[in-house]
Amino acid sequence: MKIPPFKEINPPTKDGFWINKKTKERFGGQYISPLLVPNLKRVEKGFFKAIKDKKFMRELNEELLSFIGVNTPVHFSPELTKLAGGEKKIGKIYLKRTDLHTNHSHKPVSAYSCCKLAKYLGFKKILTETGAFQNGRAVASACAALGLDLDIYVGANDAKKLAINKDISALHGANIIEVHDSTKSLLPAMAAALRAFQSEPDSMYVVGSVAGPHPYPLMVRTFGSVIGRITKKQFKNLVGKDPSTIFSVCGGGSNMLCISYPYLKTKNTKIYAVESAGKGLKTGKHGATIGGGGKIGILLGMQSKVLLDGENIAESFTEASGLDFSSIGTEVAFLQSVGRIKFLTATDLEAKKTFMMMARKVGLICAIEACYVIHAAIKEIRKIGKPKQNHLIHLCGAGEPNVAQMMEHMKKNK
Amino acid sequence: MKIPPFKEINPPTKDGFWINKKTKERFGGQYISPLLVPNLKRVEKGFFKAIKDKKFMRELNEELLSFIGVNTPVHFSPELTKLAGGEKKIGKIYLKRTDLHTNHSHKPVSAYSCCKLAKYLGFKKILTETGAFQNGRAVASACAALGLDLDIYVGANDAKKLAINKDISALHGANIIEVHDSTKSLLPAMAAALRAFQSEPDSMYVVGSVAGPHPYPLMVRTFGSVIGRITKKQFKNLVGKDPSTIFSVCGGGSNMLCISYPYLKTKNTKIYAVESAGKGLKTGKHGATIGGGGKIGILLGMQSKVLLDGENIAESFTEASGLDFSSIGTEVAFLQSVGRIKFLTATDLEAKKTFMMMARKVGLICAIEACYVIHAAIKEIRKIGKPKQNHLIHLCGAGEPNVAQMMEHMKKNK
Amino acid sequence: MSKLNNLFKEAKKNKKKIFIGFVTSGDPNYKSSKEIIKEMTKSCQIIEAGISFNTSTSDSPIIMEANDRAINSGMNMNKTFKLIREVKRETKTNTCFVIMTYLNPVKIFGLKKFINQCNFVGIDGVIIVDSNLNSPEEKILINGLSKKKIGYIKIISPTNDDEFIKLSIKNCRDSWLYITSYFGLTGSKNVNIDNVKKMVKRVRNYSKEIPVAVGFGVKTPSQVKQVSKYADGVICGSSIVNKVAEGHKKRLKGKKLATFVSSYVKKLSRGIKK
Amino acid sequence: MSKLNNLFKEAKKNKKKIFIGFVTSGDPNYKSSKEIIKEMTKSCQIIEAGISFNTSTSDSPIIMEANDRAINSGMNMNKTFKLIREVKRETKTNTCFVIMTYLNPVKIFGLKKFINQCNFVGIDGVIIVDSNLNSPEEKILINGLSKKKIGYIKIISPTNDDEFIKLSIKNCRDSWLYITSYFGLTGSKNVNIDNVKKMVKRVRNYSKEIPVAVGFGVKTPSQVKQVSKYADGVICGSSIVNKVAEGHKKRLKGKKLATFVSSYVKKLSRGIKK
Ligand SMILES: Cc1ncc(COP(=O)(O)O)c(C=O)c1O
Ligand SMILES: Cc1ncc(COP(=O)(O)O)c(C=O)c1O
Repeated sequence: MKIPPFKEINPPTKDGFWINKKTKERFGGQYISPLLVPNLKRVEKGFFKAIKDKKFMRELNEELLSFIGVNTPVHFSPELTKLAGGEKKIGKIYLKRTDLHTNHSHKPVSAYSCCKLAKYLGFKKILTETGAFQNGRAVASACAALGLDLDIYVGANDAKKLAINKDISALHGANIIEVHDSTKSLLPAMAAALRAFQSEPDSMYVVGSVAGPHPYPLMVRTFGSVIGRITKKQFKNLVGKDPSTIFSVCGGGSNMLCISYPYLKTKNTKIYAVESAGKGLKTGKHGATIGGGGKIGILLGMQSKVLLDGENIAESFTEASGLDFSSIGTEVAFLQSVGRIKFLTATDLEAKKTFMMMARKVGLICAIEACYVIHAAIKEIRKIGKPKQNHLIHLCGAGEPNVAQMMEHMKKNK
Repeated sequence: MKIPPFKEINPPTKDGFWINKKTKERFGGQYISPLLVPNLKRVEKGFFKAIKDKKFMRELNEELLSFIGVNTPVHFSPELTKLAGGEKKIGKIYLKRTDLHTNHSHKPVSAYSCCKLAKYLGFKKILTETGAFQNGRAVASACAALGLDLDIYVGANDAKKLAINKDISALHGANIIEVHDSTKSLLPAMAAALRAFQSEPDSMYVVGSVAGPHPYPLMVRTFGSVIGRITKKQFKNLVGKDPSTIFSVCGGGSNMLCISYPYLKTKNTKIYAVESAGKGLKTGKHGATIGGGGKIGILLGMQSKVLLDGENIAESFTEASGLDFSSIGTEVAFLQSVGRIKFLTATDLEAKKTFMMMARKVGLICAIEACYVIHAAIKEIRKIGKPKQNHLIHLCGAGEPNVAQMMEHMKKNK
Repeated sequence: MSKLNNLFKEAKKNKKKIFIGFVTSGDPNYKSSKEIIKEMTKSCQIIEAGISFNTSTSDSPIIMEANDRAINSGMNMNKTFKLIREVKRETKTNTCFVIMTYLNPVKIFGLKKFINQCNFVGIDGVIIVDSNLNSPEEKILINGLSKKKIGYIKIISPTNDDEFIKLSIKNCRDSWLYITSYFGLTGSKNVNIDNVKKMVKRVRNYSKEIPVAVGFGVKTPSQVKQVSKYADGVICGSSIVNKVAEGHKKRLKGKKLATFVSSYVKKLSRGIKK
Repeated sequence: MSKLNNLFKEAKKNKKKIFIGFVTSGDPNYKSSKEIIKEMTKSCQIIEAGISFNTSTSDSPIIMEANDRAINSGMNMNKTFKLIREVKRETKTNTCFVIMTYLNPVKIFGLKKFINQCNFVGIDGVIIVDSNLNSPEEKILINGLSKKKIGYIKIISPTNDDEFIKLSIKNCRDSWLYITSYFGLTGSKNVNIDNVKKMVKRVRNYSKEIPVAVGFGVKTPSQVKQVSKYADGVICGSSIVNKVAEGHKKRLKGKKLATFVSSYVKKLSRGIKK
């Protein structure tokens, strides 16, 4: 299958804001030090030039198909359908197999695209941050393929957790920099990468989600929407119509937006995002920006919804490193604010149980991040409880990095 | 893409022998204890029935496409082409991305198919052996998806080496049995699985390569040839003709036969198999059945080429667990004997260097097994040294299980 | 008529049953093994000598370990022939000798050479566990051995079909039919008497003549006795090999080990006479 | 005209340069920080008080650590206003006060409330590192502050283009233009005098009037002196914060810590007078 072309259907203002006209809330922008302005401008201009450059886009699409392997299957899951109540009660549940990409998550699509853009713009080196090392690994692989240098910033605590993908990033030749600031997790790692971006004029920052200053959120979802564009066509071919619902997990929201974007104006398709409720929303130890009552704040160059602790950004908590983030992407926050996306949550324990269920009953080792959405989706689909519906769950990553963590869980629960 | 139908183009005799008419050498057969005869007959009959059963085959093909994801890309590799001397000197090098399957190797194709056959035939449980735990993991995933019980036999030494895939097999619910016999590697593990097969009448044995008693070698290559059937069509679409050469690694020979089978009668396509020369053929510490002068022997239910130590089977040696096997598949041995397949070797050190090169320059983390073939292919292609050739290398697996081993190598060689 | 045929015929005439002991040749080493086998000739009418193969696909863990001991001590086909020859010469025994092995050692040794050596040494029968009825090697062996009046023994088990049993009977005309009492590995379970009855009955449907001996899981004198009610011969294997292992662990050697093992074998063999 | 305008105008008239000291408010805690700032009023004509934000994207590690100390001691926007008010009351100093912070604390505190508090406390200028020229918040702040005659200070660096510099000059009409001597983070490198010369020249192309102060990497009295040749003001930050950290590690507190830090600040400030 060819990659269907991109169409802009939810543009931000030229300053990079998505504005809720009713509430006047703004999401996005470029909240950065003046030192970053020139570099960001170079990226912004370059991005708009590149996506209009036919040769660049043709090459990029070819490489996404062949190197990243974006043409992954959508398939009916009899097991999940049964689990949610059976076809007669709930219709059918389908999985989009983004876990089958090179590097095993959705991250490689935008990571590779952004790195290719960097090369196109003459940058020599990439700066990025990572939480679950899914983004780190994806960018490292892209940089190796494209001949770019790379510094990966990672919270010192995260660096300890996910040894495989960290090692793989190192094997790709990436330079890994541990960040010991504040919570030693994704948030300070992003801040550190942005700080580096204003110290190294020949380096381009690449973000791991649909977050950061304009044009990053726009760029990541535009490049990443390849997943959704292919899915939309596949689903139509397979089922004959668009899905009734799409469920994705939401850390920053990139995998959610990447698959859902082409459906934003598709009225009959409900879009769901699932956040990590960590140990439970009531415990305060969670990573649910919306579910946990996040407010508008300004961080990492953007205005978005964020979990606050006074005037500072609150610490998030979840066992899924990829969801350990106190904010969400700007366009995602906008879409939530205007009611286009409905938010749900699942706890760490529910996700771990779902991981085991997927391994035992479905035969798949899913990224722990994806297990939050599978759990919440089955619950919600059961609640919807209408036949002849076609539900799509985004299986956004493979679970190799979580194996050690899950073996512990299995031993404890034997 | 749909899976092109299977055509038998190299049938064995009805007793499961491939016979070299010139030398009178026979490869294959059913060298088993009478206790195994009824179970093998059930499998043999069932297999021939299943591949003629349209419903079974339609379902199987659908599941291979959607669950295993067999429609992986074939793509041009500019980097490898350059490395081999450049397009003007050697033509182009392409990679078949079998590493993008669910479970990240070629094994899941035949593993899933055989397990589905087992279910079709009413078996309740699967018995298999594993070396690199690529087969173990593949069968474990299939058994989880199909609701079958599973015992995996693994040499106690191998079990220590490849923790991730072992853990993943356990997460899928497999029962892992360590084999402490003789070399504690793949060979005694296979023997142990076959022994179990004659103790448990409700269990079906599934083999990890194109080896074992008839009909196993035939079954594995027939099911597994899905890879080659898709590749042949893809390659034609992409390049306009069949490849000049196909290079695959050869442990037992399954990945090699699975991709090469449809080309057996394609005169203009040369087929190469690459064995592990371990520490070097001259040291005697290797896993090269052909390269190391293997003779005809009888083991594990088959007559094939084998490395001998007097009347016993010699110990093989290589750092790639998936290649640590003193014999090769029966049809493979036949094809070598009649000159259809040319054999090459690469050492462990060459493979490890290639792993690093692939990670650093191509951006891919390849199964260490695949690195033997990449090394040998580049060398051979340079030797062929003709322009306008189209070379195909089978990238038969992803390298997550080898990361720990490679990190050590990287540290030592810094 | 072969010596094995004769043995069973005589026994039948006298309403007696045959006791068959299995031991791995060269376990734990050449010298001790020779002593063991020499001692065993006193209570076994037939001795099955196993020739080790390191990739055997039908042996229980007990016998796998014996294989390892034998191979590690340097045992092989040639030495087994030598050992049996020496035993026969030194004991002047009447006991029949049967070789049990896998096809690979035989094939590597050479099929013809193997047949000739069996003949030269005076081997009375051959069991090749993984030689299938359809293999070309099987045909060569059956023909070659039968010309030398050496018996070829086939194993059948409860799950084999009638077709297979009929063919096996035909191939065993110079020896006996080896019935396993259950579906599984040697020594892994206890003898299943129900199966024994059924199996003997099934065989008798096709041949009144062919001697049947039952093995797999016969471990005590009383089991020997029970089995001998239905079969012409009783085979004890794993439990004897286990005794060798036990003695070996106690660091017994040579004659001492032989006595330790053979006193156990004697007890087993008495199961028949009671 | 604002107090900052006045200060630079007077200085220019007298051919004098302005020394500006930066310190994180509440570092290492409220009490010690107050003493430090009180002491600093003796040698700084302008004090920049940093209000910590735990996700700052432009601070060097030295200032990140100061942020952590301040936040952990419970510091926030409100307490900073209180601290500066107390300092002013207790010292009756003439020193100007400038607040340096990020937009999130300001936005959460409330833009209007922030402007009012600045006015109430007598803050003379505001730097908000991540407030971009195009953001709606920036417009509200510039308008609100300018109505109260509070200066709004923008940072420009060698890589900014002329357009950006022109706009920044416009927005800084009530204060000064903050020139960074290099492209990078505060305190991460040494001052780059070549850049300083070039940057001042670029600014002067568009405005003869606007005062320029140079920061980033000025760490010694002689660097202060050098920079003061080209700029109207010199800003020392990281090296002062570093001194706070040093004293804190030595377990100095209150007045003692303040003396330790301010004696260093005094030395730096003398760079201007030499
Ligand atoms: C597999 C996977 N899914 C989801 C996420 C969450 O990020 P996002 O919501 O931006 O897709 C991550 C982040 O690392 C991830 O690795
Ligand atoms: C990735 C991979 N390649 C190759 C092999 C070798 O097996 P075969 O030659 O049968 O494909 C293995 C065996 O485990 C493997 O895991």
